[in-house]
Amino acid sequence: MKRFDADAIGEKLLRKLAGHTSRRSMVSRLGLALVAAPAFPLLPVSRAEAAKPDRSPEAKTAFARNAQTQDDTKCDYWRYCAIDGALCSCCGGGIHSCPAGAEPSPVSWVGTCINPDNGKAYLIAYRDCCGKPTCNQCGCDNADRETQLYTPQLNNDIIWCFGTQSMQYHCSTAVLVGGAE
Amino acid sequence: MKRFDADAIGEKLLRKLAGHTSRRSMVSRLGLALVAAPAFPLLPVSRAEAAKPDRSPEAKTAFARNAQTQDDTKCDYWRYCAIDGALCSCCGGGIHSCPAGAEPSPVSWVGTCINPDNGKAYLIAYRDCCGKPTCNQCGCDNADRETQLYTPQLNNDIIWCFGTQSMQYHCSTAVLVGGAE
Amino acid sequence: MKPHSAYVYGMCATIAACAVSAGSAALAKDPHGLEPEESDVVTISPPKPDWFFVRGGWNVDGTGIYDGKTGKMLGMVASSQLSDMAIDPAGKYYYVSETIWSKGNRGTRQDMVSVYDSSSLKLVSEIAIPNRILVNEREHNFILADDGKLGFVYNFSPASAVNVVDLAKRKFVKTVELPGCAALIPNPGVGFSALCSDGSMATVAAPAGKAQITHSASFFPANDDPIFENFAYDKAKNLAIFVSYTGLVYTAKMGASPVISAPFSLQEAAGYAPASTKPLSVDWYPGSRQPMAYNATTGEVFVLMHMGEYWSHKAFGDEIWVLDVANRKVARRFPLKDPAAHIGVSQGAEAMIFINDEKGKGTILDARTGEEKHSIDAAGSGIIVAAAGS
Amino acid sequence: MKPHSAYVYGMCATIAACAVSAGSAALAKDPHGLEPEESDVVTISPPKPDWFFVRGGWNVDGTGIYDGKTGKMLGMVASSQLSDMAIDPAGKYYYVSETIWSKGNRGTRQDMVSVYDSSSLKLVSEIAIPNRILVNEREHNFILADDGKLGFVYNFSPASAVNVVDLAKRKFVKTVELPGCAALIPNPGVGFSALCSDGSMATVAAPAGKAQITHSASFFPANDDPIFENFAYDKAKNLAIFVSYTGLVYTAKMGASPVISAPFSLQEAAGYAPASTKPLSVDWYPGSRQPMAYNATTGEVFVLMHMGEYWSHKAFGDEIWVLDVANRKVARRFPLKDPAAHIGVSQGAEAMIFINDEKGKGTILDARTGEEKHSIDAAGSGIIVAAAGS
Repeated sequence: MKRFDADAIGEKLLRKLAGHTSRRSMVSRLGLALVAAPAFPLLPVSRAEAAKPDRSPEAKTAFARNAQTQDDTKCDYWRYCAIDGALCSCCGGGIHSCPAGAEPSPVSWVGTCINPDNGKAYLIAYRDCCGKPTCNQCGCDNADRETQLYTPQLNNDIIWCFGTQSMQYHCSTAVLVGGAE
Repeated sequence: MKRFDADAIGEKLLRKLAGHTSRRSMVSRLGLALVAAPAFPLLPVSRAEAAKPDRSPEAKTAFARNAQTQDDTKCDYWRYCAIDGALCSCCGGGIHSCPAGAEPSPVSWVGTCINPDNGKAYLIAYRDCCGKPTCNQCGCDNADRETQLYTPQLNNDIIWCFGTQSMQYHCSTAVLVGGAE
Repeated sequence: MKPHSAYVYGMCATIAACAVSAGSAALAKDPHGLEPEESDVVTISPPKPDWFFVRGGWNVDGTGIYDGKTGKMLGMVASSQLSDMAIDPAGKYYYVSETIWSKGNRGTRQDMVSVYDSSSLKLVSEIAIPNRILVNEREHNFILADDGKLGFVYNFSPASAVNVVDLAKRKFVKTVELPGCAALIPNPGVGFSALCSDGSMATVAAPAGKAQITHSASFFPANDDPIFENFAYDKAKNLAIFVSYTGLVYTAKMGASPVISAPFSLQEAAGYAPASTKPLSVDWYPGSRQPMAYNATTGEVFVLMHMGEYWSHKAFGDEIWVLDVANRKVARRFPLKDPAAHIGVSQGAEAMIFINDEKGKGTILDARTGEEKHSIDAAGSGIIVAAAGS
Repeated sequence: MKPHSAYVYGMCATIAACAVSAGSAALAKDPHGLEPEESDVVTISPPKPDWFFVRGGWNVDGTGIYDGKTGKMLGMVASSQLSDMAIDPAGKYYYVSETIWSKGNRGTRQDMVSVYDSSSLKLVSEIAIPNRILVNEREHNFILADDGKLGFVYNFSPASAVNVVDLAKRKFVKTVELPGCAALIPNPGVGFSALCSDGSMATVAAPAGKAQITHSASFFPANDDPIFENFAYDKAKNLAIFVSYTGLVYTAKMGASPVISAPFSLQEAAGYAPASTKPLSVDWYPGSRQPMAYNATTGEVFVLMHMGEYWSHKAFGDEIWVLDVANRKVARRFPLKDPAAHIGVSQGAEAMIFINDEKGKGTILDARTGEEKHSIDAAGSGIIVAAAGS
């Protein structure tokens, strides 16, 4: 069985993670800030290989075993393996679309979720949509590989609204960034 | 049976209603503003005597029949016949005391409540305590003789925080102003 | 069929909400691809007759926009605590009258009408105004003139007045003092009207100009049997419809001198004796925080009713009574599963009722049959406004 | 006895809360007179070891102060959404680290430490700071130096840093960059420490001065079995106590070079096999939003535990496990009626546990027996902080 190799997710994904919004100048500024802080871990890179548990895509978490691919307005939709908040799909937006009047954050936390249709792992950027009051629909709190603030890009509690006009949290999207293997 | 004579409550009560807080300059300013607007009804003065129903203190409302005089942290305490909000008595304050850090509004809405111990009606000033987030304890919404915004001093939905440093609603007191007969 | 389908079907046994998605579970294809995606932002259409606008509630900002047919949320108008919303009759803007302090609960007070584009839902402008009233749960503290060019915002300092706002020019015009009156009523071609504590109706003609105030004769006992501020207005008939605490129904043909009808009893219209203001008398009464909604197509008023004694006008509704105003008959009564705090009725061809409770649970009923169509968790626990008819 | 007394006793049959007041129902006298009264404002005492501070929650501002012995609310510290609170070790001030926009959800961002007098609960001062992190439900984003003169506020822009605030002089000192670290740990006489994404502990010496950063060796697998940020700190022993997702317990003797123990398993301390990170393995795990509290007198850690598979670390607790840290034994287990989201333990002679749930229901338990002492509606659904011991 192929083990999930977090280290194989390279720096090349930085720009993808940073998103493709119209706020490119903001994105590049943030990108520089992140790159300029070398000890800030950009991606889920394990530094404790010895203690690393079996986390191959095949040895699925409880979420992954039960995930579905049909309905992105339910918490068990496969991409939502580490989402926390209101699903934008239930708020007038979509899986990668902010509801009207909200603005996607160019930076985000990430998850590595397994698509049950093909068994492959994908990197998901959970971009918060910002600038409107909380959409209280479809609250989910999944936590596969979700960690603490000292690894912020893997923490789903932070208000990920940077580079947006307002930092008010509205809802969260789950944007497919690429394959994680 | 003596009928409750709302008209007997005269303008002399204005100053009492306006409260005895330390913010006296504000009080007199507000008092002037109220007096300067003659059509603004200062007190529950009925202008429709013909249609006036029997509302003597003796013909008690459901609230008055069930009111108690022992526990001012319960919604059925007699003075709360027209209160709406959190009881300051449950928030660290008291029946006429704001919790620490809050400030009593010098103006308020009023109720006419019957003390079951002596059967007499009293004028109660429901002074809001202002300047702190809502105290969520002991929420009550009693409505004896409570009316609509066009008679604001008898409406208990308004945020009665005028002349206070902050207009944020914290809780409500029930200050005894005097007899209502 | 992929293995997960079994899971989806298996889930249906335990999760009620699954019934909705079971139909699509047969699809084996993910609605989305597996190629990298870009983030974007949607726009929405101007308000439609099937739409409801539901306020979050006391502590919850925002006004959710729901499609009454599907029960789905379409978007949200940003609205702060104690704000009021009005909808541009042309459908181009949502107007939010709000009060914001520069430091949350302290600092500088800033009252304004915030203008949102109805398609992008983005903030377009802020129009500074003075001293709007701070109160939760009202529809008639912010109304618009018929042509949408003027807005009227109730002002309480604590003396009563009305702020006149030029929405076309996006500027504050003036404050009209209106002692002892509140609850603003549209009055096309004249200005606006309001209910007063002496039992009269005040009419303000040319509010942006001379602002001449006239009063009707006193027609209701304002202290003893007040009229709910949550009244209805029929634009086509230029008619305002009021209900009092005891269930007396008044209508007013609006104009420079509004013509107010003699009232009739809602309870009599349902076959009961009229309700009483007397203690120790149990009746059905109208009540709750937003007791009444109106469908202009059918001329029906939908009233939240409860059993109790007088002065129980804030009690939540256990039934909806549907009053045919013209014929003075309660045509239908819908018992409710849970007591309702607010009610709205859509203006589309197949009218829907939206009710909610204090916990924010929203329920959509067929306005003709009372049949439950949708149940929405956390829909909002504040007032419900229906979009205008087409 | 007056007639109403019968009513009060009659009520007791149906209203459970009446049991509390039944003792006083024999008093026929109103506790208040019938003479005109004046409005006033109370003050409260400095924080006491029996007190709990309970945040309102996501949408609910304010931090309620509760007496653990009586279950009564004593007052409230004003605190805005996403704010953090720290208590002056001298008991004179409450400090609230908060972020407020000049127009609610828009306008100018204003980050500050707001200073409240602990007796009057009035705002004394605001100390402007930059870029604090915006996140709900954390205890270790704002800590104070042992002497209360410096405050450390976690800063996230989104690069990691710490704002150093001089609380004595009430001014912002500097921002110390601290890449890849968070969760601030007191380190008296040195400065502060923090946990890092490389599994090390960073220590910042002389944070208001040279701010020298050193790192321990990596001692925990930060991605695979992270340590909860909600750790404990024993002031007398100068010892930090950590629990990881799988239930490994680490201790760190703080100092210029913290000495970190080899971990032991919380589950083993209860007689189970150690919990696993492997899928398809069901164990008891620590979890919830605030999984852990500590009583310094007894040296016991109180952990919210649930059964599940790994990566369920946000699940609410079904039991409280009481771990005797020195003896590495789970001394007691308290099954809970309802799953708990947060836990605090008071530091008074008879320690109390405060737990709450998402709906804000607060429950106070005897920390020795687990017996339920008080239930408080709408106590707050956010994190729980106990006052320091005397």
